[in-house]
Amino acid sequence: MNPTTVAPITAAEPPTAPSRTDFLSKSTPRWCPGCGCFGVLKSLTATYAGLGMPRERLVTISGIGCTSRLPYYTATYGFHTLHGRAPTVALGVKLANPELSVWVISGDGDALAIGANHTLHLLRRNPDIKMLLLNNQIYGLTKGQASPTSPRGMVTRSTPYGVPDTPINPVNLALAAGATFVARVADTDGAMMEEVFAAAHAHRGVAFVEVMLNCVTFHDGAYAKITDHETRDDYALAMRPGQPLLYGKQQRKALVADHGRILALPLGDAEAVPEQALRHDPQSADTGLAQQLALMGPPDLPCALGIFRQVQAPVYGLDPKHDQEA
Amino acid sequence: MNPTTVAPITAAEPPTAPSRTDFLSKSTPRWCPGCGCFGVLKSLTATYAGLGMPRERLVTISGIGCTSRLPYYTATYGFHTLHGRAPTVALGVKLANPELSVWVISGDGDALAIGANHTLHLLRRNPDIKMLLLNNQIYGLTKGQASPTSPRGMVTRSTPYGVPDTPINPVNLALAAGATFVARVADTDGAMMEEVFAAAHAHRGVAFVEVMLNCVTFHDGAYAKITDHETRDDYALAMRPGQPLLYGKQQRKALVADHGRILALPLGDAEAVPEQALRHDPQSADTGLAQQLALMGPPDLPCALGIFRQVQAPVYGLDPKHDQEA
Amino acid sequence: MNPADTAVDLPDPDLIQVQTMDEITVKFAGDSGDGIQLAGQKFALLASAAGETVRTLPDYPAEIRSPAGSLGGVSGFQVRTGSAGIYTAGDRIDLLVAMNPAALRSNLGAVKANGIIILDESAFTAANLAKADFSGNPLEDGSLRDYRVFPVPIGKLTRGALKSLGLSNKQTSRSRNFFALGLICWLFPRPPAAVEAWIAQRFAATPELAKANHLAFHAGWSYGETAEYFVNPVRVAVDPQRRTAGVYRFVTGNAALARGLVQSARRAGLSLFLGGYPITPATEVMQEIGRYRDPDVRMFQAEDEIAAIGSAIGAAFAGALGATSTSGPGLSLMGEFLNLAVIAELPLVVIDVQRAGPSTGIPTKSEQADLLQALHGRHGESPLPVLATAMPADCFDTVVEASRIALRYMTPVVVLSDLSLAGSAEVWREPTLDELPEFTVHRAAASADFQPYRRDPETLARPWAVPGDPGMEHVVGGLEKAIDSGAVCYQPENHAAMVQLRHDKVAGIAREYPASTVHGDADARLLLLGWGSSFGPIREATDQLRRHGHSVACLHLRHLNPLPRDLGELLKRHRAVLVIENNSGQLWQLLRAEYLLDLQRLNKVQGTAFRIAEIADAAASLLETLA
Amino acid sequence: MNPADTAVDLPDPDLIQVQTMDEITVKFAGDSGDGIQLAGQKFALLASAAGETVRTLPDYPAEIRSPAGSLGGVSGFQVRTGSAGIYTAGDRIDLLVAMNPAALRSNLGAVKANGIIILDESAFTAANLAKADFSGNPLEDGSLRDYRVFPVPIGKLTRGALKSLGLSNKQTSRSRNFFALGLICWLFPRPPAAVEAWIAQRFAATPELAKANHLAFHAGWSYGETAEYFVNPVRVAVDPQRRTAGVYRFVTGNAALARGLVQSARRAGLSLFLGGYPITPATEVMQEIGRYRDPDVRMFQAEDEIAAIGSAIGAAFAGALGATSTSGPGLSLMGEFLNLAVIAELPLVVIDVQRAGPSTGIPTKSEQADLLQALHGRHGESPLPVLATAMPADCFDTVVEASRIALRYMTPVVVLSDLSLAGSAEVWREPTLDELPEFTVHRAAASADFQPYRRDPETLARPWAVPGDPGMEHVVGGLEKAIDSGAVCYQPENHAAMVQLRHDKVAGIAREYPASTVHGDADARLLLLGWGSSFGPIREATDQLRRHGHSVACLHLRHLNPLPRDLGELLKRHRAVLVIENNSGQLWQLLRAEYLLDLQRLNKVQGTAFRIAEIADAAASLLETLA
Ligand SMILES: Cc1ncc(C[n+]2csc(CCOP(=O)(O)OP(=O)(O)O)c2C)c(N)n1
Ligand SMILES: Cc1ncc(C[n+]2csc(CCOP(=O)(O)OP(=O)(O)O)c2C)c(N)n1
Ligand code: SF4
Ligand code: SF4
Ligand SMILES: [Mg+2]
Ligand SMILES: [Mg+2]
Repeated sequence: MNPTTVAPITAAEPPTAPSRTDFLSKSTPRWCPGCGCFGVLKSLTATYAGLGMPRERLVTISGIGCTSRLPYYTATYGFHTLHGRAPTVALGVKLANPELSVWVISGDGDALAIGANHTLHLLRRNPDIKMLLLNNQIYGLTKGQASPTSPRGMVTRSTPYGVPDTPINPVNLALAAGATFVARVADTDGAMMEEVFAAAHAHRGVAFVEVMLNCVTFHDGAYAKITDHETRDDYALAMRPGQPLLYGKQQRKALVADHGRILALPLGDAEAVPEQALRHDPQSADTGLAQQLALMGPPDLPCALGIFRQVQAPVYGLDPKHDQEA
Repeated sequence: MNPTTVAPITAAEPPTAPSRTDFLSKSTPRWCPGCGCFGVLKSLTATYAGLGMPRERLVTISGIGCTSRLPYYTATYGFHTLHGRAPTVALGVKLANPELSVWVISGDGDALAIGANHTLHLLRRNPDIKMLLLNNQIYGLTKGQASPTSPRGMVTRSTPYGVPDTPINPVNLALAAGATFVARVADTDGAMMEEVFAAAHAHRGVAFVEVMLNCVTFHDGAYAKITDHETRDDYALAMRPGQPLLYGKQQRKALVADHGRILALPLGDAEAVPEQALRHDPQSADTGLAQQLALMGPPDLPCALGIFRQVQAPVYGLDPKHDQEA
Repeated sequence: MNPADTAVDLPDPDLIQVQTMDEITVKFAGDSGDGIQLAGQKFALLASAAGETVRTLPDYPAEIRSPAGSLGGVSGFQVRTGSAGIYTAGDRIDLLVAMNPAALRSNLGAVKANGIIILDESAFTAANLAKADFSGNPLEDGSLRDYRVFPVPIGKLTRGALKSLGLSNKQTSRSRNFFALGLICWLFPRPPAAVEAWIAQRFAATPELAKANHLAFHAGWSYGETAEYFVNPVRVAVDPQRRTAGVYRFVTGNAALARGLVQSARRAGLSLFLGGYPITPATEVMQEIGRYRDPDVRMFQAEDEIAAIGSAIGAAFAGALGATSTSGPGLSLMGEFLNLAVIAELPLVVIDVQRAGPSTGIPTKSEQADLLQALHGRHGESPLPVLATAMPADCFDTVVEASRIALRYMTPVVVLSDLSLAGSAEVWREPTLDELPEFTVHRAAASADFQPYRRDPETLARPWAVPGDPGMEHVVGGLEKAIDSGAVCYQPENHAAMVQLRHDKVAGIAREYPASTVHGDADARLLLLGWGSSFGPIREATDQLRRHGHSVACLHLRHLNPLPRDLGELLKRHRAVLVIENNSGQLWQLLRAEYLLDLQRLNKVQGTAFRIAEIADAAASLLETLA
Repeated sequence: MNPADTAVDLPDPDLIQVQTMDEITVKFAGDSGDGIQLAGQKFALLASAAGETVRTLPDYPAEIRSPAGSLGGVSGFQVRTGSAGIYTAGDRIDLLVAMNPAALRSNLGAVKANGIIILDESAFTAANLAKADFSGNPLEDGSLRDYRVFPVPIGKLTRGALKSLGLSNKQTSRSRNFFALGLICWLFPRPPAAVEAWIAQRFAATPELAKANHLAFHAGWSYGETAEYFVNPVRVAVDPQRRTAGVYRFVTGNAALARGLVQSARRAGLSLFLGGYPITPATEVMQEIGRYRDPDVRMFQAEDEIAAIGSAIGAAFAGALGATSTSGPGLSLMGEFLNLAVIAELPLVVIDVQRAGPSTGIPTKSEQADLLQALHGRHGESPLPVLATAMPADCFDTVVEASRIALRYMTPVVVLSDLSLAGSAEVWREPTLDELPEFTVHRAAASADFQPYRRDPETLARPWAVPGDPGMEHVVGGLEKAIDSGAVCYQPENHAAMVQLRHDKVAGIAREYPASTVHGDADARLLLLGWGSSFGPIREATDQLRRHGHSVACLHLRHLNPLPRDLGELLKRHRAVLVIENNSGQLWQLLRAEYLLDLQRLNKVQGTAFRIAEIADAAASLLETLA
């Protein structure tokens, strides 16, 4: 089994069910050939088709960036807003009409540089809005400047001597903001994207999904270790609720905690998964382990993929004047 | 010993040393009588006096709010900037002249509502700037609206039916942002303020200090459990590096971790502190425990005070073109 | 003039001769903890109940509380009451009630020569005098000789009256305002029973306080009756006004703005969404809306002004009437989003309650200097309608008009109010929903050839298809749009045409304005032209000048963009036009550019409204030069 | 006119007759992957080296890459070369090099009738034709009969030339631009050795590429020599220009802006701090500054535009020359901070490289529509100087002037450039530091009575005491300041006086301007008035009209606020004034308000600069009506 791919939802759909293409607009996407956005568009529209919601009740809202062009290519209602501001518009849409399914599409510059404040407050308020962060670790649309997720030292057009600061880890930040659903997927894994997007939709409250996105033009190969066929077994770990955290060829490496630090434990060929192996619990009240998993990554440890956290909390926008829950 | 008070720095100073009043301006503070700001002003000017820096090399920079009036009352250079924007101006000052000691004074609305983005990026960049967040859980200057730290359900002028969302925990957020020095103090404890402010100054990199501030006019008693003489033994825990985490009358309660959750363990009168008691390690590479301690508070657990984290990392603004460290 | 030699010695016999007055301006002033606002408001309500026309103006201390007794901590409430022709809270004070030395010092300059000053002599302690920067005691040093001063030991008498309750000094001193109110109510006179009933009701939750205030009020009243100071009560002469049946309320400008938004949405059959962020002096608009329990009236306190307007735009996209309220600094942050609303063509009302700028400026002082920003504070060619409010109750009507335009033309609209209207109040009968103008809402009906930017031929408004409407799914955004289809379009001629269309749509709004009405003779030699809160003083100055036989008229603009179509012609009818603004000449500049007319101007940028006399004097001198 | 019947059949004999031209406009166009910019730039540099005056204009595809061969993906580089009197990259194209059908389609409209088109016939495949929306093949269907078309199988020939290298098709196709460059270099002619040396140097790191490009270039050159198409090389007639000694550079507007900031700070003896945030078309300014290794030249990429300007203000407070660069949407976010800089009176240069608005608008198209925003995009009365750039190299001079004003008057200054200057380039000799004007820096000297707002009597600038300076500790901020002391002050008359002082300070800058110089007769019947990037076409239109005997002059404004003091008088000297802008009439509106003059206007809001002919035609018609 491929650790970065999880089984898609396979329930057979009646022949009259809407298909993915019903959710694609007539505009031809204008991304660079090979851009990771194509895969996201595909998975998102497939997810839309599977929600059982009519097209008009879906709203796709974005900021500005290559990735933020996505609403033009869906056949839902859409709003291509301002750089960094999609969460504010989305919240207004959702509060004005709670019946709508509202999706925010954002880039790493959009959501974490100019728009990080809105992202933070969206996540802490917990409205029933879904936000995808398409993280290519670069400003694509403006042709290659450093973003808040660009790794330290990276040379870009705006950092000829290397990025001088520590990147934001989007999943860690979302957890600290108190987001009730937090996940990470790779643009190459359509099946996992669809599964996670559908789970985000099903979640009652805010959902934040980081998509590791490859920008072929300005930062190609940023996630190669995690997504390439040759290396992904060793650098991608698909988390499963209740299951031990395993990865590697034949899942022969387990994560264990040692004095609060996470380590990889190689397992023998036939060795049973030991007791001490960490198990994934996205419903834990405590975000400590989730934050540690979020920070993990190559070269020492694998990058964790899947749902980090999924808990219930009062949903914002169910009017507090009328609904005692919120 | 009073757990919220720590011993002040007692080294006798030569008679010619500058005194606190040298760092006070001639303007009379215009805060409400009894406002917590008076105590902060006192401790900050005392700290300034103890730094051994000439007045002109100190710069006190604030946003807008009651608390942001503070620069007018110091005799240093000062900039009373715009609501939420003090970190941006401070960074410009520091980058233009790294010789200066730059202090940001901010309120909870200022730093965490309109200004949270700048706060976040200031902390992640790690310039050598000190930021005090005077958190009264309310908008004081505009006369009593909810802020991002107002507790859920609190009735304010802008939330007649109660605050509908989850407050931000400033220390937790600062830790997630990667701040290299993070602390929390109470406005009532001058000695601890002075000690922590001095440590912040000594730290090489960004320092973030949350001051729990009482607003007598619009949210009086917000921290009463933690600061009142009768209750503080049970609700305030002063953390000390390397020491076990103890509190309660005669320090007879210890914090322990059980399956990752923090619990209080009452100790017998003469009982030794058990092995399993958590010890404070502000230099831990892992912020997991610090974040758990940050989230702790009444009624079940005490509020942790002191320095949560203090680690070294490359300092921003040492020009990356010339200094290979950054 | 017959000033008392020393004001302290004896009650001035003049008082008797002024017992019946056409109008009177009373100011209550004291420490911000003295309950001044409450006493003043009650006095105003009583006057209004007596059929008088009432104008009020509160006067808060600077933004952070100052120590009790200090100059920075003085709070005031000015009430002017009289017949229908009054429009401001008064240039100068006839009767000042000063609860401490600081209140006296701050307001003395505004008291008329020979005016009456009632003051709490118990508060004239050495400490309080020092806090108010008095070197001597004005009660003793003759410095008040130009006024008729009545020192009353209000503090002492209140303590005495409340002795039976066994309260602390601090507690009794909280009732001093009721003593003062009692005294004033005797003086005018107002029915004490009504006040006593109100006290019982208002303090029902704290019977002890109710009792204390009742006793204090009663003591004040009795003091008036027994003290030899005041010989006769004052009566204000009133033209009996016929009031239409309906609910009357004492409404501040900010409350009227909030109410106007709510009723507009209801009239249009929509829900209202206001995204806001606190800022002086606009905060109450947001707070008022937050008090509704109606699920179709929603207030969202955002993390900043950008999020506030962004959420309002989102709500408008989703089919609500979107709104936001702020002041200058907030408006400066909203430019980018306002531009998005312009190009997305969504109905949005942006309220700017102006304060003195630039930058943080003077947050507690008034100004009308955001007009050019409202017009031009965005990059590119970005036209939108701008309206201004003139009086507290007019805030309601103006916001209704703004909402009507926003929906009918599918456009953001900026409403300019200001601090001097924000908190001042007047008695007002709210129109019923039926009485409001009709609203056009361009909700689109699904059709095979639906196009999100195909315009209504008359208004040039685009159709409003909102998420949830089947068959009309489309994407809006900030990139230039193709005519009709609304698709992204970079084509040069299309861009030029869209710039023109957006311009024409806004310009076309003026077609529907009612004819401009000049107050006074249509061919008066001098026209006084104003906008916003300068309405009151301009109107009264005009009336005053006309009473003195001058050929003056006035015109007040609600619509600042587009300007009324008949305005140019109208301006040319007068020998001179004086444009009167609390800024450095912003409307004046616009009118010069528009009509190439060499207009005169009168500007005041001092954080305070015009006094009637300032305008009347300037107009009179100008008239002389015309002669 | 003598159009070829079918362009394909035979080289047109006319070519021989145009061999020596006064000037020529060449456009290279192809897919964004085709290396068009590189080839175009090299060609321009060669022309410049030959002593010709060169103007260039790049033309990038819309912001996201489109599929290869599509219309959306076309990139272009236009070069006009000739004698000194040329100021634009040319209205229309004399010679188009089209590397694929999409490039042909996008540019055909701009090619002169009978103009030359060299195209890569290998790229005219069915697939590429379809991507460019051609139904037939223009090489075959006669649709190009009005042009002189020279199809060259560039792709095939390049592959052939590079065969020995054993590269893939994709790899060889990357050298097609060098083939084209070789052919054009033969045609004009340019010395091949210089190009070959440059290739060797530029691709030194990748010898394989160097080799390939060398071979392709050489093949192109040889093709010109051997193919029968081209009978004779073209020569451009040049007035030999005497160039002052110095370093000449081919500089874009954005690079000149960046360099201007750096040199200003150096001239003033200060460090430069630029806070920026990427945005088209301003990003290069920030990137250029980021490339300096000088510790006194610092670029900070902020989290947004608000932080960008905030950091620049902080740096200015700390004693640096503060700067930020952005485009319209960013400027819309900076209003609140600009206001702070106005009231704090700190030296700051804000560069707005304008693009087509409103809102996101058309990010890759040019416009001059942020003028009124620069003037009024802030709440309250908030005056600041505004300057505009006219040509790529003028960007340097204008920024130097802006920096000089910012420091001398202690004020933020807005510099308006635009997209059409941002990327277009000209050859320019940078002045040495000594040649720059003198800078006044008001650094304060400590004294017992230092006051942070006590002004220089001449300039009204306040002194600049910066953190680190002992004895002058003070606090600045956004609240209104007391005269001289700079303490917070809410006093009405002080506020009015400060508003006036800030106004007077900015207005006073105009005293120092040199006299305005009209190009042409001072009493011409018609004056063409412009600002910003419309300089080139206005200037050439004026010269053209004058050559045809019309009484026309032109005047170009660098200083838009305050306006030159002699401007009003100057405007009145002409029978008519035509104000020419790439917006809906913003300067026109300002001038009407200022001078009450009924000026004419010519506006174009199509995202593209004026063509010379558009201006000349409009002026000619206007002149007729004057007759
Ligand atoms: C206010 C504003 N500032 C700057 C820009 C320019 N801009 C457009 S997209 C972008 C960043 C894009 O980066 P990211 O969000 O990571 O999106 P990507 O293109 O990588 O998908 C910037 C800076 C803008 N459109 N608006
Ligand atoms: C752009 C802008 N928006 C709003 C305001 C109004 N305002 C001033 S202070 C403040 C909030 C104050 O709250 P906080 O930061 O917690 O400070 P405190 O007064 O409680 O110390 C607000 C909303 C402003 N000055 N500027
Ligand atoms: S620049 Fe990068 S992110 Fe943008 S479309 Fe191209 S590959 Fe995708
Ligand atoms: S309102 Fe609150 S925070 Fe502000 S000065 Fe008064 S007590 Fe302090
Ligand atoms: Mg990106
Ligand atoms: Mg606060």
